[in-house]
Amino acid sequence: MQRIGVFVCHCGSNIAATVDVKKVAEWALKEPGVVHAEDYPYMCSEAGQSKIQAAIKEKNLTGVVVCSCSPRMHETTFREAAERAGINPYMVEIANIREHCSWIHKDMEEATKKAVILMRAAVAKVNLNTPLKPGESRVTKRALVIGGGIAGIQTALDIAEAGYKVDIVEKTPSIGGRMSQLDKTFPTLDCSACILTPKMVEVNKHENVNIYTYSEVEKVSGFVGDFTVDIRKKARSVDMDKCTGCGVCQEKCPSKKTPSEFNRALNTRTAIYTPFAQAIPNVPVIDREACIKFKTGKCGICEKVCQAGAIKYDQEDEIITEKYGAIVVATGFDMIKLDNYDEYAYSQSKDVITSLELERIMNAAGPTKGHLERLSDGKAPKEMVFIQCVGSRCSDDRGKSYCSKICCMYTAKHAMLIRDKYPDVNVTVFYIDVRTPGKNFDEFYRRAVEDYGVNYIKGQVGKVIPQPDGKLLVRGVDLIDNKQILKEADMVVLAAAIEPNKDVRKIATMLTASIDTNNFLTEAHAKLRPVESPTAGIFLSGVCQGPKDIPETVSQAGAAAVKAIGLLAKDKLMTNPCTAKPDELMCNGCSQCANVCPYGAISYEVKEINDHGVRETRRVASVNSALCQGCGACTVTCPSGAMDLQGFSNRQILAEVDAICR
Amino acid sequence: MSIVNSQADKIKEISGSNPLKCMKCGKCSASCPSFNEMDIKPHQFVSYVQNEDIQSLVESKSLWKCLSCFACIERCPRNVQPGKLIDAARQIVVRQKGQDYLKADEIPELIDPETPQQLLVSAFRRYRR
Amino acid sequence: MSIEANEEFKPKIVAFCCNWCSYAGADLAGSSRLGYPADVKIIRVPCSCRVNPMFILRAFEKGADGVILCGCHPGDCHYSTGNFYARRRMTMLFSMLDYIGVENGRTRVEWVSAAEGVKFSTTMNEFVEKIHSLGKNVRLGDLRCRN
Amino acid sequence: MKYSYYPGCTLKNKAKDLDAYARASARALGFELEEIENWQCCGGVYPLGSDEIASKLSSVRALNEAKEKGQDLVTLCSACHHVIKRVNDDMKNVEDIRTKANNYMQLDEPYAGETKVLHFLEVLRDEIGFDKLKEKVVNPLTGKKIGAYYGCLLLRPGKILEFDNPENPKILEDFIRAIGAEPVIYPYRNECCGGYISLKEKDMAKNMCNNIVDSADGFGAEMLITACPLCMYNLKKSTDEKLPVKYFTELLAEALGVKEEVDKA
Amino acid sequence: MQELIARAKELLADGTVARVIGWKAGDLPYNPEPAYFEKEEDFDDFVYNSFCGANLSKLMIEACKLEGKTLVCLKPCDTYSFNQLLTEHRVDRDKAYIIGVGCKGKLDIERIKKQGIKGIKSIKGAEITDDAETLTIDTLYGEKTCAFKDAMLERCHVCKGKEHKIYDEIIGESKDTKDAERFAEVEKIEAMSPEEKFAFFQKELSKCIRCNACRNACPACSCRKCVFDSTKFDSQQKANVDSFEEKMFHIIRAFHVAGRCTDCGECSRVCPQGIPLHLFNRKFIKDIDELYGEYQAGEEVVERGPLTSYTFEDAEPGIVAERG
Repeated sequence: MQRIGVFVCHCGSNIAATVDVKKVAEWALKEPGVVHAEDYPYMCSEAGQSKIQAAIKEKNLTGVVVCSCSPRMHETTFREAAERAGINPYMVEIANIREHCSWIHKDMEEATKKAVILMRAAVAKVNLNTPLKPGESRVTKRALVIGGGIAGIQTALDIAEAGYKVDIVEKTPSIGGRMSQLDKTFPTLDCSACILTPKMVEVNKHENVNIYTYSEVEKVSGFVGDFTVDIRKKARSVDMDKCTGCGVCQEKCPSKKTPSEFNRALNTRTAIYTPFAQAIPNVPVIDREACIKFKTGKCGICEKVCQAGAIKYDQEDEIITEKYGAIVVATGFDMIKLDNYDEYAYSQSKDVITSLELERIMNAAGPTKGHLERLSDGKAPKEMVFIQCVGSRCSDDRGKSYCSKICCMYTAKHAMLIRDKYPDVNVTVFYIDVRTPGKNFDEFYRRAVEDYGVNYIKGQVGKVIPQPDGKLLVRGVDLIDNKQILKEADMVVLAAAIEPNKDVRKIATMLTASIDTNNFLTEAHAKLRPVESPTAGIFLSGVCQGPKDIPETVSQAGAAAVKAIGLLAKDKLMTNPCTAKPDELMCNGCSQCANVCPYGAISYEVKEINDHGVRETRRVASVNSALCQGCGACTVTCPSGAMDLQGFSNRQILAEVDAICR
Repeated sequence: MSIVNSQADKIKEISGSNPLKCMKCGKCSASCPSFNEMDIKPHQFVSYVQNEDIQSLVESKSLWKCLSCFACIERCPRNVQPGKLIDAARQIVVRQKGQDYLKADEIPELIDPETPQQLLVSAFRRYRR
Repeated sequence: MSIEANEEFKPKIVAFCCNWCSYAGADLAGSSRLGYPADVKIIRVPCSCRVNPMFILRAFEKGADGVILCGCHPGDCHYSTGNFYARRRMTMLFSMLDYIGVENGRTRVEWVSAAEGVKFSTTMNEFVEKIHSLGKNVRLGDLRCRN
Repeated sequence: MKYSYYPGCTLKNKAKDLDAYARASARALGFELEEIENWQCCGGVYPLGSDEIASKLSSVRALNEAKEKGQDLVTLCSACHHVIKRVNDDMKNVEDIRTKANNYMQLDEPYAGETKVLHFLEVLRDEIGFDKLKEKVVNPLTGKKIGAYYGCLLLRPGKILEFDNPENPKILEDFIRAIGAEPVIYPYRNECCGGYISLKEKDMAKNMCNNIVDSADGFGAEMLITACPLCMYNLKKSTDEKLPVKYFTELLAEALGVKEEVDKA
Repeated sequence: MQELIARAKELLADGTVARVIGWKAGDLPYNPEPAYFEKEEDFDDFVYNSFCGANLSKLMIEACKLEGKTLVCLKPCDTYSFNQLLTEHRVDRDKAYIIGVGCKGKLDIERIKKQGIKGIKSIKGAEITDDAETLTIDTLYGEKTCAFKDAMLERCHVCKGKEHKIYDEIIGESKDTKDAERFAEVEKIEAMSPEEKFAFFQKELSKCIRCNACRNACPACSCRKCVFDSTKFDSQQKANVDSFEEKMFHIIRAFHVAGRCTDCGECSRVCPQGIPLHLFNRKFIKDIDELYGEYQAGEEVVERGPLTSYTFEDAEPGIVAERG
């Protein structure tokens, strides 16, 4: 029989305001095995923990139940406290009477009753707990960063600087990401390329960093400290070692009609291309779908003009398998498609553009060489209208429910830059709210209004009406004046919502990292563990976790790196002792459990079994506890119930069921 | 208080729309073809219901200027659908005896030989009980 | 079942939640103060695939009026594939319970992610309401081999 | 192919010829419109109130008759289409309305939105196909620059009507191409003409219609077509016919070479 | 039968096999039972006739642990069970010598008795060589007749076919006796209201005396130690466990063999109370066929059964409520 202590936490008033904690402790004493019960305002505090430790020693407790917040919060705290007092940490169970009780119920009597039942279930479980000992697993001292934008670059640099090897996997032909497409950055109006390219160069030449561009993660297996990843290095059709980056092939390539991804399809590129001048690596790829040689077999001009002999039409995709201790996701974002917003005439007029397209137009390396002009007729605009929140903050099913966070600031930036460079252009911004929480952000926005005379109108636009003369009639509302406004504009810029990169779902599935309804990766704790995924060993960097601007992205990238470094710095990890364990006397050796094990942790051996004196040689299951992650799939598949899960055994769960239904 | 309350609730019930979802972006008013004819603008309709000032709404000219063209309903990013609120207010008026906006005796002078039946039928539906 | 009887009826509802998604979703419902009836009691399991049909039958035999299993969305299982097996097992079990005449509303599977506090709360509210409409579970308790 | 057909009030009275053009065209294209027996007026506008039941019953009757015949229900007028399609959606998805309406109707088998509601244009697009229509055209309207006027009721709310992209539709333009003419796209094609408001607020309607016609004119349209008799009336009446306004069935009949036989009859 | 005996003796004599598993005559003309034959004289009792319904494949689990090969007589439907046992590594193919014995349908004495035929002394027409359509039964009260078909076991009416799925040699001819829809009974129950369903099963299951005959006969229910006999699923309150088992026994049993049950029908055949236990198993088979694609356990040796595999698009458990 266990000697159990029950400790009921008030959590200040978080629990005590709704649950009669004294009564829970009182009732606990009536439960079988319970020899001690008390309540305390903050069980997780030093003093609270001491109370638990004192009781363990004084009353010779063998098991502990803490009625408190979610085990996801403080299970470890209490288990460690118990361990310090000399009992096995796995003899501690938590009854979640905060998140699952006091916070969701209003009626004190009802909540107290429920808390008592949750306490009983935990006591019933602890009565059946057995001491468990964690195993150890090794840590591969290498990190993988998925995505080579500013988030991925920063994370990789920070990990590399700490002395660990890092691989970056980037899907496109060059690292640089979205930031490389930007012209200037807020709130200081730095040139984006000027601050990004040095980082790109640095990461490229760092001895600890290895970059796979034009590559994708194909398969992930293993677990924290010991991931095995297959990376598909797509055929570049160009030998990276031989290419000198002279660019002649691109000049001579006759296939010039492919929309340029880098320039948001505002102009075209050749079939053999580097996305932009500062690309790293400065080695082109052949887009096989556009290449005449690949389509018809004729052409081969690039091969002829390449003096280095770097063109390799027969190059094939390569699969690289590598082991990693930690994985950082930095897959970034894209703008939403505007198919659902035809009232803004995006698909009907070339002069209605997105903000990212405007970035390319404003950029000296962009389709108009940095001249602000209408894409329809090349004329300089006189009136420009910016529309905010296109697809952000929507609760219909057309857009996204969240605020994209960066639009207010980049629109102020665009407005300011245009007014600065083209003082005769009038700029009007239709906004719902201007959101500027950030250092020097509101000042920046105010400068746009006060120093640059940008006309901010509070109200949305209902429709953009292309006119026969090529102008755009913008029908909006001024909510302050309570007037409908008809404004003739030459260009309209839409602040389209941002959304996580399309590939993130696939990647999250491979990593078994959870993802929210908007396809942002979920953090382990919204406030306290914002750069970790709930899946151990997976870290989050940049917009893949939620909308962010550059400074925030860089901070988070650094934070993710620190978390990864903290993991890589360990030589060994304690493994979860809640693993599956077969009862060899009962095992039939039928292999059903091995069929459902996702980790290949179950094997079979033929061995001599001594069943109460009867010796028999037969086939039985055996679990590799270093591989087993404790999901329990095998336990249910096992027809005889020979396979059980330590820490969540059949008897323990049934005891909880019985306690709840009592 | 209770009467006012029940009228606001009635409007919410008839319209099936929740004015609390409004984020006050004004896209309804920016889309409304009758905006200039209205004394209470579509986006204000939402606030009036929120604030339970139903008396102003039932006395408003706007009730009879709304075209039910569904532009605000189509474009509202928050699913508030001001057009439905306006129609609900109109229903409250026309459901009261003698409150019809269109009287039978004024019809002859409003129509011409080409007036389609559809026009009369529609106007009757919107304006009368 | 009369309305009066319904008012007194306090159903016993067991919710099995996987540790990674649904239990966290329930925590989020809690920290967001999204209420649901106290009749629901949650048992934490590592994965939906840990839930043996025996557990559910046991709950019913012990007097539960409804049992719900929540796990990660298909494809998002922390252990990659656990919920796929759980899905087949539960489909089979529910079908069998339906076959022997237990109202099929008494069992439910819902996929709730760690970010779906709202869904967790809505699901539990719906489920409790459903159990209320079905009333007390008498059938499974009575299904005996011997009279 | 046989469809149940709901002609609606205007097309059976003031605009009989437009209905006749549609039927003749249907015959030429190889399908038949079987008029619902004893159909009642749809009411012209969809009752928005969630508590409106009685005003939806005429639509339910028509829908149920089509269901009993196992036919899809075809409409020709945008207003009828709008009302019937939305009532059908209510019957399918809104339990309260479905229950109450069925209680009133006392049908042998309750109606729950089973019937598929098609606008005549949808039949042309989805069932016949504009390519096929093009092949059947004998008098292509070559060279004619036509602006399509959609109005509100065919398109909005897009989620329920599911007719076309509500902000950038193309079905009428495709239709215009199919009959050999050239579509003129202008931004006011889905702005309201004023609808029923033209009865009492003639100035408002005038203003709106002029915006539409001016916009179409500005983009070079020589003619407008509509799929709603009220839009047609408003556009004609309120703009002194700056541009000719026709119903799409008239042009269809003309292109298919059946207009004369209708006009003679 | 004589050919079978001769061949078995031959294989014993030349040392190919160390023993034979077959059927020996019982004390009544209609109750032969499974038996081991190791010496030539043992064969005096050997019998193979239409009352040899017992599925011998399960006996191979223990036989495979013995020295030398074991000859086992398997009817076509029994071979499915053997394959399933092979799938689950419960038997060793190398230690089995399978003679596929011919089968033209097996008889259910209860069905004969139900027709009012009592005091049975002998039955003609049940010998396997006969192609008799009619059984001639000599009773204390004179000679009675009964159509062979009317006396067949339920499972023979939904015969899986005359092919042996695994064998070393075949002796005797087989016949496909299927004359009913396999899922007809299940569908009939599915169509009932919940109240009717419950009443039906409550009535049937109330007859159960927990004799464990079904569990012992079932070739899929072959665990070394049954979950019902272990403490793995009990909590501290041992007293409650009995009633849990009592109430849920048949559901749990059926679930444990779901995806593995070959539908051999032994459970119903051996039930002394005549409970149609196969209706549970067959419901699972029907669901599996409908939801995850047609699957016949034991058709061949496979790695994964339907409950140890999945597809991304599998139906959600809610389908149970949706399909009504």
